[in-house]
Amino acid sequence: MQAVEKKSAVKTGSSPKEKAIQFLFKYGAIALLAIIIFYFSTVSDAFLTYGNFSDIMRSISIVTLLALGVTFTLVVDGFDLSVGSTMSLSTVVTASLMVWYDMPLWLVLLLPLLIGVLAGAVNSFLIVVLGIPDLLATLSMMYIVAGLHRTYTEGYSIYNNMPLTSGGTAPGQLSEAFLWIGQGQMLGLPVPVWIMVILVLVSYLILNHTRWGRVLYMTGGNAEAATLSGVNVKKVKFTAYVVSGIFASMAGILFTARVGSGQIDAGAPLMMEAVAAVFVGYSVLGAGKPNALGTFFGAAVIGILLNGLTILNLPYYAFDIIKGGVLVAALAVTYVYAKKKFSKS
Amino acid sequence: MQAVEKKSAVKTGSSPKEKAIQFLFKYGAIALLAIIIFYFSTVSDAFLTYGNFSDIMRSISIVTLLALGVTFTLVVDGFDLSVGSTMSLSTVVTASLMVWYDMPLWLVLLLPLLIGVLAGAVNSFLIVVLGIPDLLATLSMMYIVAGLHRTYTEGYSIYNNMPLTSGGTAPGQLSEAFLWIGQGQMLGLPVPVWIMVILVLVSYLILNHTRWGRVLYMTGGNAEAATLSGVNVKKVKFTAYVVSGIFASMAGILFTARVGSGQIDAGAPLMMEAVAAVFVGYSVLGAGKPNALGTFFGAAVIGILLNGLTILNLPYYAFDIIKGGVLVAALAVTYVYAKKKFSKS
Amino acid sequence: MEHPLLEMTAIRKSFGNVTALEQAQFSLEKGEVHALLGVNGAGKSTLMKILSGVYSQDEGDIKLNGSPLQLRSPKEAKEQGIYTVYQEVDTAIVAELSVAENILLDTFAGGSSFFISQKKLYDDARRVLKELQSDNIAVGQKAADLTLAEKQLVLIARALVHSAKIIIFDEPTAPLSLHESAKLFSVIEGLKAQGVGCIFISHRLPEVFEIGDRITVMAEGKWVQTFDAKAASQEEVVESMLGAKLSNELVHRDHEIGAPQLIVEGLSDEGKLKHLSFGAAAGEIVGVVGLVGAGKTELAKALFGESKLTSGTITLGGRALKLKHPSDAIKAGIALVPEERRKEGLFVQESLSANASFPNLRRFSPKFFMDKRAERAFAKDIIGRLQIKTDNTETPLIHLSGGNQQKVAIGKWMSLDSKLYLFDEPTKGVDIGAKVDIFKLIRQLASSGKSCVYFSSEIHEAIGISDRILVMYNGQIVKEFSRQEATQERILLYASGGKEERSENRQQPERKSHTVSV
Amino acid sequence: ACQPKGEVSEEGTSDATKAEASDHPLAGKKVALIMQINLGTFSAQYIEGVKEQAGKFGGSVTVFTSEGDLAKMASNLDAAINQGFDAILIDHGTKEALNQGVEKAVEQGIPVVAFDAGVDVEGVVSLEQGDQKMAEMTLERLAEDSGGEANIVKIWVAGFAPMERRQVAYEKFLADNPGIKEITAFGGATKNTALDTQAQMEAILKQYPNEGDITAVWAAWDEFAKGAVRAIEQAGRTDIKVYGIDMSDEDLQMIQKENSPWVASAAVDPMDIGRIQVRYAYQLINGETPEEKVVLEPVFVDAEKLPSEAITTNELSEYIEGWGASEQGYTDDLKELEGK
Ligand SMILES: Nc1ncnc2c1ncn2[C@@H]1O[C@H](COP(=O)(O)OP(=O)(O)OP(=O)(O)O)[C@@H](O)[C@H]1O
Ligand SMILES: Nc1ncnc2c1ncn2[C@@H]1O[C@H](COP(=O)(O)OP(=O)(O)OP(=O)(O)O)[C@@H](O)[C@H]1O
Ligand SMILES: [Mg+2]
Ligand SMILES: [Mg+2]
Repeated sequence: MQAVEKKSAVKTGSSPKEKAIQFLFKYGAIALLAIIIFYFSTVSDAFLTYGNFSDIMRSISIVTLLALGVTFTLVVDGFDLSVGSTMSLSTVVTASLMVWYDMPLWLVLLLPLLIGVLAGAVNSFLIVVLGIPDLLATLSMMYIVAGLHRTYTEGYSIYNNMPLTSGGTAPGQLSEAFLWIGQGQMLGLPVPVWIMVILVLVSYLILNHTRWGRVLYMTGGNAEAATLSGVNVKKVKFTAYVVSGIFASMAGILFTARVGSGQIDAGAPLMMEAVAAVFVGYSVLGAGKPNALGTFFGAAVIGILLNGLTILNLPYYAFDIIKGGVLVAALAVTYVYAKKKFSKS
Repeated sequence: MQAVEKKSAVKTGSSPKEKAIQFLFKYGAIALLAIIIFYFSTVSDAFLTYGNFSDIMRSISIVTLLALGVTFTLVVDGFDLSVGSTMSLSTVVTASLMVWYDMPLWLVLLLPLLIGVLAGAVNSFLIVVLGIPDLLATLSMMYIVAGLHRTYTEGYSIYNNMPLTSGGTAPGQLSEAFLWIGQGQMLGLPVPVWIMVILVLVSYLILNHTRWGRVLYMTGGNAEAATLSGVNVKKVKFTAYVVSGIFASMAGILFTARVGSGQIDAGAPLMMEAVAAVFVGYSVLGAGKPNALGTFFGAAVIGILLNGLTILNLPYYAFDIIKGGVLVAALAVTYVYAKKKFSKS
Repeated sequence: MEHPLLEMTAIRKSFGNVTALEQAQFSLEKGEVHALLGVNGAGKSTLMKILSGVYSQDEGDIKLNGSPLQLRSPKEAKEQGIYTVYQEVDTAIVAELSVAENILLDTFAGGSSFFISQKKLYDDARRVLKELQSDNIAVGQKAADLTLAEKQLVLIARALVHSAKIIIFDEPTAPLSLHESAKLFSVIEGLKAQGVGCIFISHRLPEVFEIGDRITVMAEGKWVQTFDAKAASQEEVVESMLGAKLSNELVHRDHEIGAPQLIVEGLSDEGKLKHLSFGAAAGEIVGVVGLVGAGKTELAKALFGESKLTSGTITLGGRALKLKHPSDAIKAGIALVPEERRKEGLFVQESLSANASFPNLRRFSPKFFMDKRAERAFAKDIIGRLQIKTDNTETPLIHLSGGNQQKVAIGKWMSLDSKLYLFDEPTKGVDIGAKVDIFKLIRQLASSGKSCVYFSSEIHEAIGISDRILVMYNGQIVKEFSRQEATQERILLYASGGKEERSENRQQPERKSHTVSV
Repeated sequence: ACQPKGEVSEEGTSDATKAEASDHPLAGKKVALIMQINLGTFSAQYIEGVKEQAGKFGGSVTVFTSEGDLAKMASNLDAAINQGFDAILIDHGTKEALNQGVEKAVEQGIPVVAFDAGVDVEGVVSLEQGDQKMAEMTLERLAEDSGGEANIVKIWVAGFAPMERRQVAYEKFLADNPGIKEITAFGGATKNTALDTQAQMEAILKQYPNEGDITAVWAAWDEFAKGAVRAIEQAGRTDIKVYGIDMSDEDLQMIQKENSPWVASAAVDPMDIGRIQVRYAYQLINGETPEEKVVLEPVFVDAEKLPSEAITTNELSEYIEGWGASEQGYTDDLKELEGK
């Protein structure tokens, strides 16, 4: 009955082909990015400028936050499809707290985060307590939360001084202080970029250099072994989903501040993009697993590509081909390598 | 390495609670449907009429075709996120063959099917040969095919005698014979309903009563055992993805015929719905696994609910809550039962 | 002279740079049972997988009735009439399908009929099960609901469906009770009579002698010797397997047994365990033996807080424990080396140092951030202390051999100062050399005053290492032996539900040395 | 559902009208509204217009959602027919998808009024925005502001009938005004149109960094205009003006902002569209035969004419002539019905 333990055929790369694969696995993604940047900068002078790069960074900040949340759930071997909806809900709630209820800034920032916590908690209830597989549980939640956010606004987007269905106009406005979060500058960089960089670094530190990160990765690697090593796997999964919810609601807050209104369904299209960013991130520096820096890198690759392709005047409808192509390339490198490494002959 | 399958303490339901769960597992979904239908018919006289039901059936025909394809991939333990895009591509190609190129009907029906075959083949290449996990491979394909279909039409939807970018108008029109597929009637039932019913039955027969069906389920249940029994698992997976692609392109053809034009992005919103239908189908008659009749049932439950809820004049934006709720309920019944049954002491 | 039914000569097979087979050979006559023996990893299963078309050999020939044969897939082997009952039951059972479908699984891939009649399916399945005298198994139920033994029977039934020329039994009796084994043997007798050639792999020597006509021994992927089962003695065969006489060098103990440490009273859980009471003292090694399925693993996990108890108390070092989760057990000073180490004990994709530090992360992250240097130092220390063969603390464990992995699974508890160590089948799938190392380790722990409970179905090993032996049968402790009293026969008798009164006289204690299983 | 100040009753059917449900022949009618897309402020305001007018007539409205899916829209139309509504309103969609259902409705004597749906069935009233006119209005202003010489960016997307009508006007205009050159064009109707447009516009601005490279942006749809305006504002480019089409209440707030690059828009008040559509439906219910093709008069919204304090589209009529005050579709009978 014992497990068939298979040793890897080759431990250290030997044949040139193996070496090439290993090189690709480690530096392929970075090399690709360098080539892309080099190419675009030869095509357009406007591309390789400080201003353009700070714009690109700003444009990926929202999707990166969302993707960081997805990273956490993937680290514990989960999957969160509901982040897009949670972000949409947080977007309209944030705006409504100011526009409809004229609340102070701290509440405006706090309440959406609580919504994120709640969404994460419900997800983990479905997954951990009821035992519904992650993908399906969060798929259902995706529908439910999307429905809730539309019901909350009755289908309206929320903007300054909007007329209310009950007559009259809404009392509040998005405050300057709030808008600064999405549109302001600080020390020469847009505020959303600061937020993103800080959150990426914090996530990186937590995941790679702290006890918690270790527990998260190990739980994802082998939940059963983690349990028998004294980890409360349920709590860990719960935490990961709550973190994911919080990131989604932060993305929502940022979206509202960036756009200056509470757009309905803002998060839905970003979900797949966030997932793509995380998976492209797998291939960064040969991590082969979800990781915060990789996620940031993945989002950046996609953002830079889109920016460059617009400059090249590529029609918008071709962007998805490129996006999918990059994703396939990243996945192929990761998994072909993994297959070689842990090959079953 | 072997799975820890432990026997249920109790084989035949003994305690009332166990019995209740078992009953729910087997008949819960059907009971629910009966209650829903009964309730709606007390609310509105228009609900329980032949006309309304044949309309409901017609309205779910497209999503059911898509869902049947998803069922096949789930049976072999795969997952196809790209069906929506493949359907979109097939939709515009079908329309363009008539509108742009004035092709005969048989080609118009054949070429999109080939596209479905191709999409399935590429999916299985990524999954089987490169070893990219199903979800990720088909996610990338979702992007790529979506991009392709927009590039193909340059972002236009395709309709009779549309103006061409090159100047002039398109020579062709969607033919009457073709439109009959989506809008005609036969023996008192709409043609799409006939198509759906036939394909559901064929899928059911193949999956449950033929050798192929066993091979598919076997591969999904335990790929290693299947290999040892002489099944070529790669070929089987390949077949399943190709079948899924074919169903997606049939859905696309049907969509074109129903709508009378080649709408861009027609399939994207249907993908999640198809997946939901399949999972609701898990809980039908205690199958606990993907199955053709269950899929049809799942699509019908969702269709009937949506139809009935509009009668109730529930706000449209709340529908997704209901959809998600039904999905959670179905999943909870399936998985809570599974957990009870294989509970780890 | 007529050709033998099967002839395999000079077979070589390597996986990457691991050579599993080298100069292996094997032959089989019609109506013969030819047993294949060898220590773990000798290459028995690999040779049989070549014969059944799962792997193809790098070199060497296979002849069936004198004509050479290339087997490229399991399907081709089946077309030649070669069927296999695989060792790893779960690789061959499709849990979601019914018993009948599992029995007739092979007919689906290659069959010619398109539609499948459920009735015929069930009838065929019932007929075969009847042949096996196992028609108590309902053919309509899902295979997932079967016990391990029943699954094994289904696999055997699967081979009987066809008119086979050769049937390979790879450790079919491992999960079977004595009674079930006896039924299997009568089936094999029947097959012999029909002229079917049977290949029989087992680690239980007595049954090999009972059923086999010839015995071939393999070691390190090579053919060593072939015996006539009627003429050979068990000692000869064992010597041939190990390349040396079986030494009893393990049976040395030098440590003192101290005060009672663990006291278990009236323990029952929701599943198998019924009212168990026992104890273990400081410095004592208590063996818990029983056949597969007796409930040893359940007991180990119950002591580790993994399962819900319905009654009973656990006291450790005078403190009553309430264990809701393994983390409670770890805090109380209990360590568990689980049976399925790759699934339950280790993170095989992670490095040795990450594995070693995991149970006590706090020690390696005093200020929340991981102190990777301390972690590596500890990993080095473990490597040295347990003589783990690896060049690097950062290699993923998947690259280590099974024995070395098992040492890591033990070593990871060294960062905690546990009072009680639970070992669940720690030698499972481990080669002889590593086994000796592991026994030494357990000894060392005991000498330093720890209590050890050693769960095993390898009875002779348990006798070798334990100070005291408890026999489990069907979730209960049915007998306690001191080391002096314990013999393999007596233990086996209790372990299979028997009582000694009736049979004591027939069991000859001096046969102990004959009944060795490796 | 969580909006504050719920004093006024939430749905269109107010208590006042219910009381008279029995005595007027036109009271208590059930109206179905079949929409292709129903998210966003434009749609929400449009729905509100429909509900308001129907409420005033003592009727009730059921909204059928299609999430952009034409097949679902066709099914919803079938469902509405089955469920015995007194009138059916259609918002967007295509002729090919809807004609069959509309014919069935007409056969059964259910009045149908379509807005921008391209339906052509006898007896059905079709409303259409003056798309070409709106394009012309904004482009003419653009030419005027720039003195006939301009480098413009077009944001436009194919695939929607109104868009294509606007494109026709655009091309004609460029041909007639050689001084106005299109330097680049982009646009995509994604699920997050405004934000994606913003990111793309940022890239365009980087490509044309100098003052005067771009004179103006012409956005064929307000979602595009929104994105462009945000990109321009955040880049601090005061030299670029934005001209848009279709203005919702939300856009008004952006136009009114100080130094907004968005200087003009042309639109029909979405609430008015809803109101007018209901009026025609009631004419049909009442057995009248109104003209079958109704072109809604667009209104030109000029930023200069707006007051300095923030207003909503409800108050826009005070400043912009013709806004929110359309009397299209009224008959004496209807006035009387409303008056009661
Ligand atoms: N697929 C594989 N990849 C790499 N190595 C393998 C593979 N299969 C077997 N081996 C190695 O080949 C050797 C022989 O293994 P095999 O399973 O044939 O032994 P066995 O005699 O059946 O042992 P046991 O008694 O434990 O069943 C072992 O060293 C094993 O690790
Ligand atoms: N129905 C089953 N199907 C497959 N495997 C099973 C089944 N029941 C038990 N097993 C496996 O058999 C082994 C023994 O089961 P169990 O834990 O009940 O008894 P045990 O006394 O611990 O036996 P062991 O000698 O293996 O330690 C375990 O590895 C378990 O995973
Ligand atoms: Mg073996
Ligand atoms: Mg065990």
